[in-house]
Amino acid sequence: MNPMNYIYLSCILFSLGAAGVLLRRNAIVVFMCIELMLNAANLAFVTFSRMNGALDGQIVAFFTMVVAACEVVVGLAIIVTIYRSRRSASVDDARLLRL
Amino acid sequence: MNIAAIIQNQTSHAESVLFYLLAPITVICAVGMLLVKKAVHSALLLAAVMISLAIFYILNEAPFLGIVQIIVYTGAVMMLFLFILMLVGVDSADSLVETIKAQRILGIFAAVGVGGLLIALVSKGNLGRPLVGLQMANGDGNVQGIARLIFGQYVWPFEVVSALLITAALGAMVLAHREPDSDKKNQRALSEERVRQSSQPVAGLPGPGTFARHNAVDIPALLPDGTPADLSVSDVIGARGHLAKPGDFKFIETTDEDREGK
Amino acid sequence: MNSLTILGLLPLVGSAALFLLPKGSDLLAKQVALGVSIVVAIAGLGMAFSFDRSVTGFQFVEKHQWIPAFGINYALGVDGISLLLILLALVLTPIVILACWNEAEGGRWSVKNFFGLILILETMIVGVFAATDIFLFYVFFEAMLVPVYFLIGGYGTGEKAAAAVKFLLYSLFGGLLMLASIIGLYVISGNQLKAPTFDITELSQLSIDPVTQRMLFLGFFIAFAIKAPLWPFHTWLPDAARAATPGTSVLLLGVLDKVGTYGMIRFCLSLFPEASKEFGPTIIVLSLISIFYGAFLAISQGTSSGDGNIKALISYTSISHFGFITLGIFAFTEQSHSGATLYMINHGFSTAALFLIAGWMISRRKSERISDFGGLQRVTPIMAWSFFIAGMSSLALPGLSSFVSEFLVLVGTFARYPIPAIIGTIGIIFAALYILIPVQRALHGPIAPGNENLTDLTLREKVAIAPVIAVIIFFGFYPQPLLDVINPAASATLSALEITGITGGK
Amino acid sequence: MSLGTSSTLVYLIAIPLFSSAFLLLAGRALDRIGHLIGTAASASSFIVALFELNKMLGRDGESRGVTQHLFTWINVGSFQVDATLLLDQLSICFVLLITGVGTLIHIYSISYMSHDIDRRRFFAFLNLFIAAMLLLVLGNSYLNLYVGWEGVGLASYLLIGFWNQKPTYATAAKKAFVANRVGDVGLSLAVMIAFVQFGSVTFEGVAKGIEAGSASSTALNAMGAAILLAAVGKSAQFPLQAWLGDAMAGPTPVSALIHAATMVTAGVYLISRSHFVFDNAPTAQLLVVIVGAITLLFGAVIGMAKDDIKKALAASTMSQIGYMILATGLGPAGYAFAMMHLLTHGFFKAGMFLGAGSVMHGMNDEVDMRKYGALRKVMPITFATFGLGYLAIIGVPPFAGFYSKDKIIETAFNAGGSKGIILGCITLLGAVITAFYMTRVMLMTFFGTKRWDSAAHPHESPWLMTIPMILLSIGSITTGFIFSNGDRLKNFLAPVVDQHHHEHEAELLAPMVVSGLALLAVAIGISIAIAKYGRKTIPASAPTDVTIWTKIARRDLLQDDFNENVFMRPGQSITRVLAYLDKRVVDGAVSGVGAMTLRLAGDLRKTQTGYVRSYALLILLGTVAVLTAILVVTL
Repeated sequence: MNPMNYIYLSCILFSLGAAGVLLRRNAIVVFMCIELMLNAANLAFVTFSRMNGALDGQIVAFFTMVVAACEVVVGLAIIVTIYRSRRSASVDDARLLRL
Repeated sequence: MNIAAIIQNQTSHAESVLFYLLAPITVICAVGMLLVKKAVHSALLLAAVMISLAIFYILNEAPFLGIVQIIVYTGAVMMLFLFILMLVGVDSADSLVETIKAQRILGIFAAVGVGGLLIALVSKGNLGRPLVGLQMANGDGNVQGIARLIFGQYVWPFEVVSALLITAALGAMVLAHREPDSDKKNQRALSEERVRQSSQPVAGLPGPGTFARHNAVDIPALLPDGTPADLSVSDVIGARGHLAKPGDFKFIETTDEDREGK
Repeated sequence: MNSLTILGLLPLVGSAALFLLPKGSDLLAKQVALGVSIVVAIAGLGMAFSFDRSVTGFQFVEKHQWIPAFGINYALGVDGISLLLILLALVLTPIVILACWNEAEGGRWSVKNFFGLILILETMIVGVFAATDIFLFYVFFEAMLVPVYFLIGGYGTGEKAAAAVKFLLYSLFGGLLMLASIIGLYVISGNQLKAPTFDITELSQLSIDPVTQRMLFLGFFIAFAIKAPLWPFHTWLPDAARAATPGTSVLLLGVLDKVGTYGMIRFCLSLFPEASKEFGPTIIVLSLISIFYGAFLAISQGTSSGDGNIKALISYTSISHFGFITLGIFAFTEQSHSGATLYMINHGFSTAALFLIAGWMISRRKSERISDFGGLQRVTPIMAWSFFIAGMSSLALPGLSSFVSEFLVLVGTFARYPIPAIIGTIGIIFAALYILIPVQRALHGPIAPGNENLTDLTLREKVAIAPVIAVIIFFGFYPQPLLDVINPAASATLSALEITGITGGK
Repeated sequence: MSLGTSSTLVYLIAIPLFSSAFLLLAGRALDRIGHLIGTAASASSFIVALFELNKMLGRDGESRGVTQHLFTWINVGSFQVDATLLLDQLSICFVLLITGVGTLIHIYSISYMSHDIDRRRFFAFLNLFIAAMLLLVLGNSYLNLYVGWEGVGLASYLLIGFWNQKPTYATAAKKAFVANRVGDVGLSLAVMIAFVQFGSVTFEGVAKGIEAGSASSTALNAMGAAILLAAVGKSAQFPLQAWLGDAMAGPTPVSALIHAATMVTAGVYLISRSHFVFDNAPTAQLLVVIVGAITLLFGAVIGMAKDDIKKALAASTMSQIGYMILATGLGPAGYAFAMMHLLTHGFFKAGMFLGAGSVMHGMNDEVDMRKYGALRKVMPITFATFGLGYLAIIGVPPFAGFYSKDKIIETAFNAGGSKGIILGCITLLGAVITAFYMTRVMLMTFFGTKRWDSAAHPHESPWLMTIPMILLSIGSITTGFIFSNGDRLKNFLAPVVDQHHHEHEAELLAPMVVSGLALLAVAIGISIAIAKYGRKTIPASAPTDVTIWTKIARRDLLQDDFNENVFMRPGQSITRVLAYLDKRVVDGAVSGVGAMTLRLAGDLRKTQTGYVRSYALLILLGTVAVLTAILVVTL
């Protein structure tokens, strides 16, 4: 098997995540889809690391995980805050970007 | 380890089998994540995807990351998601009817486009590249290799990221924390408030049966003028119609015969 | 002490002192501002006396590295033209401060800020005229807009915010075109010289191919034409003048707009001689249009029965005058060039006088409409006659300063382009109309209702206007001291153009 | 011709100039004695002028001119103009006329303006006028002359509008200034042509340049035409004559000094001074003659129809200057006669204006002659002086006008060919009309029956007013004889204006015949006037049942209607259209760009739905685009 298959899988997962971000309205699900995209990227990093014989890809994937964890923490806190005031976790309800 | 293994372009058969087994499951789970209505189901499907990704990491000679993936993602992050889902309401189902014009078609088009283009570009970019493998790099063990890099070359980013983690924790606390609407009331304020609300008796409600002939819970207390005080009995009793009237227990000069007649 | 830097920094220091003053010390602020500006004016005049008239090229040169990576220098220096324009600014500033003593009351910000902004503006003006590094010039050119913007928007009347924004947008638009040209020049200099540079003396040595030269020329020219302002880039001026306080208008029309015509001489002609010659006839046509257009619109302000606005009228006359200046610049003769430069100075003073007196009239009558005035000659004779003299200078009456310059422009133009000169000469008839109509309406006639109790000029106002009128009359009869300074610079510009001199006579 | 120098010329100008400035700046403090200072300044100038005349007569003919270099005025490259004064035979005539008549009018004004609260200012302006007019005639170059030229225009403006509280007077002043400015354009152009052609703007330099033949005849004709335009504006000649009638809004002494004796004759001075141009520019010279001939008749016709005594006199001035301009157009022979007529006219017309002022003074400032009548008994001195002026202007011998006008008619006839006959006839016709309308003025004012307003109490004017009138009338009796006796003035001026043409041209008619014709013309004019106005009583208001021609003449031959319809109305329309276009088109274009940007932004704003998912979609679509681009590039 060619390790490129991992990369293709990563691409598919990434675009599935992206589609989820675009199509789902529940903020928590949107968040999960973002996680999926990050994970897809991580898979690519890990695979490239193996293909190139250097651990740097794994390091980057490691950092990505840490940053993703941070992001989840803050993001979920924001969702909670918004939910508290609006009683809704739909991203379409928070339209403050529009004047 | 031999040179041939290093420059081989193929992975082992066992790995192939595992991949072909797991990859469809992963994709199906990811697709299902998009399609299911309930957020909890999405979370469970995502957890499945992450676990299979952890296996892929291990297959890709990154056991450390695979473990971390399971601990951090499936363990911690997904747990967080579930907690939040609990806060928001587990059964909050998402309507899958699209409300923004053309969003669904364009979104699918864009997602498919990105996926297709990425695959096309990546496959073009890889033509004839050999697989190096991590046998050399993982010579002292994967964890050791990663540790050498993290605490060597990448120590500065590592420190920065740790600062980021702390900041994120603080940020979450600040965001989730709710300031009380007003200062906490002290005893003085409370009692003043009570006195101002003239409809409420200052010294608590009168007990049932006070000054009445009987002290059962359904007997209202009597006010000085002899009228019953409704506040002294529970509303429930009144609502059920079990409330006794003061007249029911009129004082009657009873004689011994009467008592005995009863 | 012959340092342009110190000269330029003095007002800035003064303005910093003003901003540091405690709230409410308005009178002290005014006194400090007046004192500083007078000191600067005296220092400037002192410098002028040590200016060597026999030397062509820049004097009082200073050069320090500023951004060595891009070859940008902090380089200052003056020749005859810029020296006189700096002096014009330095002399007018104390006059404006004195004349507009109470103008800042009722503005959006405090009184001390008003005078602080005027002093900052003075610094910018010195910088813009003294800069010999083209990048430095650009910096001053744009920075100058900031105090003016706040002076109009914060202390003006009527639609001040709109006028300030319009002024800013027009100027920025021109400035950006110029920036593009400056960068273009820089790149070309990098190709042709050892190292890319912004020094105008070095840049004028470049040989640029015709097409590029045309583009770069237009970038500079449009910026300056907006500033000058030349038809059809003029429409910001009447609005700005209508909204600005009279003092601001004096600095704006009297000094700032000269940056436009100064820039045409300093940059357009010396950097792009071929393109200048090529576009010369077109610009002369635009100048002629400006002359008549400004005159007609000024007349329309004067004759319109209701809403003729005296400030707008003066600004339109300036458009006409700037037409003469650009006509002189692009006629490429010694006379027209010296005349155009002299015109800048003279126009500064005559417009200053007109605006200041118009401002006093407006502040007394509480109206800017010409039709609200009438019979001022009887009620406030000194004010009326001062306005009259300023007006006569504006219509270029011989014996007053503007005449010499206007005539030099025309005679110089005639030597090369007879027909435009004849057409331009006809403009002086309309000059008579646009001055005499407001004079008749505001100063003559029976005393109009509401004018009966106006007070004549106070001592402060007399002290402010007297030097301006003295200058107007003195240089009308004896312009030679100015011409002696201008002539070498003007002929240096022309010789750089390598035009076979048509100077008249055989 | 090397000229001597004199260090005293500057005082001629400086004295009245400083007096004027002093009077203006001193303020009300000098109200009591301002008029005396002004008169003294004018008189001092006159004394300096006499002193200069005395020195001049002490030198021989060719070197009588003197110059005084004051300072370098403008020096740019080859364009060099010095402030230099030149006093020669031509200038001295003017200097004496200006300062002499000017002083008399100053004296007259002391009394005439005694009740005006602005008398000090009036004298300041009169002094300013004297200074400017002296500068005009003393400048040695066209540009110096130009300064005086506009200076007198300014003084004229200020004095016409002296009573500018009346809006019509203010308008009259403005009209005069603007008409003069049209002329100034001509002078400007003349200076430019002179500079470009000869490299010099001094009279001497231009003359030398022409002598050296450095200019084409086209250039010379153009320069001549430009000079003529200047003269036409200043001297109220056709077609720029319209301002003079309105200029009568000024106080009468002003009309006498500026709009009769001196300023309006500046055009004649300019043409005479530029004789070297016209002598070599036949086309321009012909134009001069045509302008003179038209104006001569034009003014005369207007004069016949005017009931306002000052306007009638103004029309007469226009006509008389037409004579002078015509004479200057006749070449070397004419200059001296033009000058002679100018000088005699200065005396008699100034005298008549002062007389008119005196009448108005007595009649509560009434100017309508139909409200006069029979004034000769109550104003004997005025009648006598006015009458002498009248005799002089119509050309009755031996009064001044006879000599000077007769010479012009004679020269006109001698111009040669059909041109001579036409011009001669025109001048004779002019003489007839002059006699007619002047007799009309005399009859309506001093003879006939009283038609005064009930409030009028006519009386003779005080001696301060009568003495200048008497002196001027003496001038109108004697000057003609003095000047023409033995061609004294002609010979005096010859070195300046007649340097190269000493040959005598053939005479068409003998001088005696011309004189006879002229006298006949005068007699015809007088008899018609007597027949029409002397016999019957004159109605107190102008009859309205008159022919269309009379109506046209009363409307100044439609000159104002013409200007209004041809220049003013279209000008106003252009102004309005431009003002509209400026707002809508020029500014509109810029505002339009702004509005368009706003609108575009408004439309684009709608894409900003506020849905995070829309933004995300756009980002992703952008990614697709970038990836496609990469793919396309790498293919």
